[in-house]
Amino acid sequence: MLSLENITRIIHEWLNSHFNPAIALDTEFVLVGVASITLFALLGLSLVWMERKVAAVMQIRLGPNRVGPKGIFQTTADTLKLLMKEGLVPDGADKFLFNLAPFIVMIVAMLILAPIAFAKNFQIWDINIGVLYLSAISSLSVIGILMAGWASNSKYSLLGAMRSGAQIVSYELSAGLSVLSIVVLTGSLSIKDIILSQQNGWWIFKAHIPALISFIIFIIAVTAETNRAPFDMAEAESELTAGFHTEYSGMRFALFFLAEYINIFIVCAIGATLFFGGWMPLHIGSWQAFNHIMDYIPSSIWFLGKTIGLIFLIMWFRWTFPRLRIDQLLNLEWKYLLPISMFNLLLTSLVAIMGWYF
Amino acid sequence: MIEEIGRTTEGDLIINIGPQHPATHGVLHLVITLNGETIKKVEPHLGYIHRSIEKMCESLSYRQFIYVTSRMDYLSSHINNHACALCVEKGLQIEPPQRAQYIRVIMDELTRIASHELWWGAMAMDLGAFTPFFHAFRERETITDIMEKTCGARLTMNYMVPGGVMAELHPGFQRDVERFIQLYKSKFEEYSELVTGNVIFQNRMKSVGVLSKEDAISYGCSGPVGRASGVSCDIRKLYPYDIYNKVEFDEITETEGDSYARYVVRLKEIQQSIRIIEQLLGNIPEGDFQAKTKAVLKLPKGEFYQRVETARGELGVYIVSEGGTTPYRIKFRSPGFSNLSALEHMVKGLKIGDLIAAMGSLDLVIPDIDR
Amino acid sequence: MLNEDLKSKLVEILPLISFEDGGEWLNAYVPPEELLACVNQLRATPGFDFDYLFCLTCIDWKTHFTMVYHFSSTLHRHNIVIKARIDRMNPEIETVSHIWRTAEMLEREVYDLFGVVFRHHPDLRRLIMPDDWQGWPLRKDFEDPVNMIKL
Amino acid sequence: MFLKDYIKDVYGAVSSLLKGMRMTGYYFTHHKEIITEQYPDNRETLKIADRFRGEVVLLHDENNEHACTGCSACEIACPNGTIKIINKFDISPEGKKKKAIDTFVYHLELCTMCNLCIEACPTDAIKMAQTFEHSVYDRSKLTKKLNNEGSKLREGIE
Repeated sequence: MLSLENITRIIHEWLNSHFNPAIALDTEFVLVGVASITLFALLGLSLVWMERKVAAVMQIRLGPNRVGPKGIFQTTADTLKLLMKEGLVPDGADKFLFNLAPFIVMIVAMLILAPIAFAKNFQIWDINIGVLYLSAISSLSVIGILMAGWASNSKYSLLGAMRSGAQIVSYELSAGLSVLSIVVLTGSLSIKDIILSQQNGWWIFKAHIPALISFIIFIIAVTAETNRAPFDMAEAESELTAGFHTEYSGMRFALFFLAEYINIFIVCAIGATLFFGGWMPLHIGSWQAFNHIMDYIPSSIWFLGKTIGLIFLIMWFRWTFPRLRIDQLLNLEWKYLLPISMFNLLLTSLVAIMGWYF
Repeated sequence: MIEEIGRTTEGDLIINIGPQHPATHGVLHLVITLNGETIKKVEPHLGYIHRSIEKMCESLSYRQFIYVTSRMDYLSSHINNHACALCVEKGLQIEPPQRAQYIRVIMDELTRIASHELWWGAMAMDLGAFTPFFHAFRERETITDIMEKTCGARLTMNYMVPGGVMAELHPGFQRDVERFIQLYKSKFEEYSELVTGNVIFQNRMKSVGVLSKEDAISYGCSGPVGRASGVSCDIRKLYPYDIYNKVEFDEITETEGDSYARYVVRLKEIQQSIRIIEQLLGNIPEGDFQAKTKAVLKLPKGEFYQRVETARGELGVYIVSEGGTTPYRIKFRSPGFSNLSALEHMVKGLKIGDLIAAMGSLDLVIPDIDR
Repeated sequence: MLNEDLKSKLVEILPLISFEDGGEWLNAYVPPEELLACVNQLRATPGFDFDYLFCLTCIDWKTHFTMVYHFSSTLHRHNIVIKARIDRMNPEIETVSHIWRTAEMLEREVYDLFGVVFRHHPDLRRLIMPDDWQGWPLRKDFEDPVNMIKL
Repeated sequence: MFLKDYIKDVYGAVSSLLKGMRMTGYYFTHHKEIITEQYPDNRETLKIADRFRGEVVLLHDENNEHACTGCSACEIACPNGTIKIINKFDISPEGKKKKAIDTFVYHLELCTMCNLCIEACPTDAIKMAQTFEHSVYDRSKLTKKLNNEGSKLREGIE
């Protein structure tokens, strides 16, 4: 069967049989790099298109429909336009930091890609502290945003960046705590182990109430962490015009824009991995026939399907809710989400110790 | 701007909101002084769309000047035209036929609904929810279609003339309006589900931009802004013009005076407008739609003042006539101008997000402020 | 209160006031130096309670200016128009912005377009025209050779 | 008591949010609610209201005759100076001088579609057309001559 796992194995074996191991490894590095950059570009373009279509239908519009069938090449055309645009650097900006910031944001988004399992045995880096790595790296992106805001020499950008800093630092807590509850249930920090532990059912079903609560908290927290509406304080276009990337134009702006969508993809992939079993097909207890049919669907489709489902949920939020105010945003975190997630962690521990899950 | 920087203390952040800014819906320019995110001072700078309509009107005849007033508060252009027509009629001492009065009032109320609809969408958009904007336009579109069929234009209609209205109603007018009312009633639930009931929206609006009754009067606030603070200031009730004294409707007043109260007042006003239209629609009397007037209108020497209730508040038309064919001086008392002056008082000490919410709830139309 | 009642009561309080016939509301002229005292009375005297200033403007009569104040009472629902003739060469009048807050902006507008100086106004600057603009656009003799559109 | 209020708060908040999501979810699944008009593609089926004010036209019949006597009522009524009527004097066969229009100049770029000229016209010679695609690359193209070449006044109109 032609699956991602087989392809990688074939490439790996071919390289190792024709070259010496060092060159083979180097080639694999390059291949992985090229593959992930390609994935980035494709993901960014398709997710932007998806967002625009979802928004349009919810707003009783048609959305992009001129470039290509159903407008699928619209985002490509937009990116080409952005590439050709002049990248302005405002007067008085710190040129070095100003140019660096979009790349930092982009690199951080790329780094998080490493431990994510896209399909069965298809993972760039199976690190045994995968979850820890994820939460460590994902909090780095705020540096890029702060850099952009500070270096722009614009008050709007500065305010947006400061808001973003406050926001990401606070929501990191409850995101971490809700991830922890799954770690408590699994007993492992490795992404692979977490997925394998869901062979007989996804955690959101197996661990019922605590998992559901932590999933809701997780979704809220990552929406805030990726600066998406209703928590898009950093960009808040009706207040700060465009927040931290007010002064960016051309390709630098496009990098920020793409990074936003990559970040959404990644956090949704994490959510799918932790709560919905990653590439694990849907298995229901003793329904052997059903389980067998489910196994026929390739694992990569399972993973992508779950991730896109979660991405849709986040988009749904964006096109339904108004934005919070900055103090309400922090209130929500410190007064509601943090106490609830702490309590939930206790509950999860209790469930895990007593074995009250299926 | 240099003087302003001189007047502030160290650590203050001065930000220009506008003249190009997504939340000002036009070219309003606010210079705000911030301490962190807290607003210390708001100073409006006007004039970016000042066309000096008052001066222009001095050289236009009494028939001609009405069309310019559509460009003041373009969202309630019918009502502006109505005010001017009424003021000229007051000077000429003619009364339009009953049919014209009915048509005028129905058109006014349709305009009011369209204006409030647009405001509803824009308000939600100010707070970051985009979807309601398009949903609001769906209903508004039916009204502009009705306007287009009868008046020939969608926004700046110029349908009211001294002595009545310019043209007979479109044959399908009644059916269209009934269809609109039906559509609106079927969609009204959506408004509360999508926006009004939303917990984020309520938190953003409640106790934000509070204006007490005394302040509202002192700042000259009128319309929904005044009524949300508990000031009974509906000109349609207090100084009825045309046939407003014959129709039954409630003057909506709230007491909180915050942004949410202003929001509620406007939504309830839409329903009152529908109530007015429903009362009048079936009973439009037969007859002329225009009184016989001379080709060249000459107002007697004197001063004439007409107050009407636009979607934003009290519009005053003050004509000073020297007896000629053109006004000697004309003054438009625009509701937005006075409402804007209360903005600083409302938002002092609040956050930037609150400024946007309060500004949105004032329903500012910048050409109306600048004139 | 009806116009006649207002008139008789006003004469008692303010002897310097004179009236003009016509118009639906009572038109009263006050000397400009008496304006502040007059409007203070209108605002504070029980029975008058003119708490709502709904229109403030100026008329250029080529020989003089007339300041026009439209007052209304939200309590008693009566209206009055107060006018004050001021010198055209040296237009100056007391501000009323400390009594009615809305007057602050309205007076700035009148200053901007007519050049009437309001004494003791907290912040008398140009509101609509640019800060470095020369001339007073709504005066009858205003000519702008550069920006004039002629058809 | 505090805990009860807290839970009630959370419940009310979440349910109000879900209501909103149900509404947008409804529109996401019901594509027939979409109201977009694909404008340049639907030119054939586009319905323009018959009173729509697009531009002023001078009506000509099949004999290339119009009803404009050149009385300039529209020119006077126009608030913007949109219309300029240039008259000439025709010599009729009997040798009488007769006023007729030479050029009916219409500045579309100045027109605000206020309909006052149509109202003022005593012979109903002009009317508003329903065209609305007026954009051109050269501004001078917006200044139009409304009377056709060689057209003349219809018989019997004074």
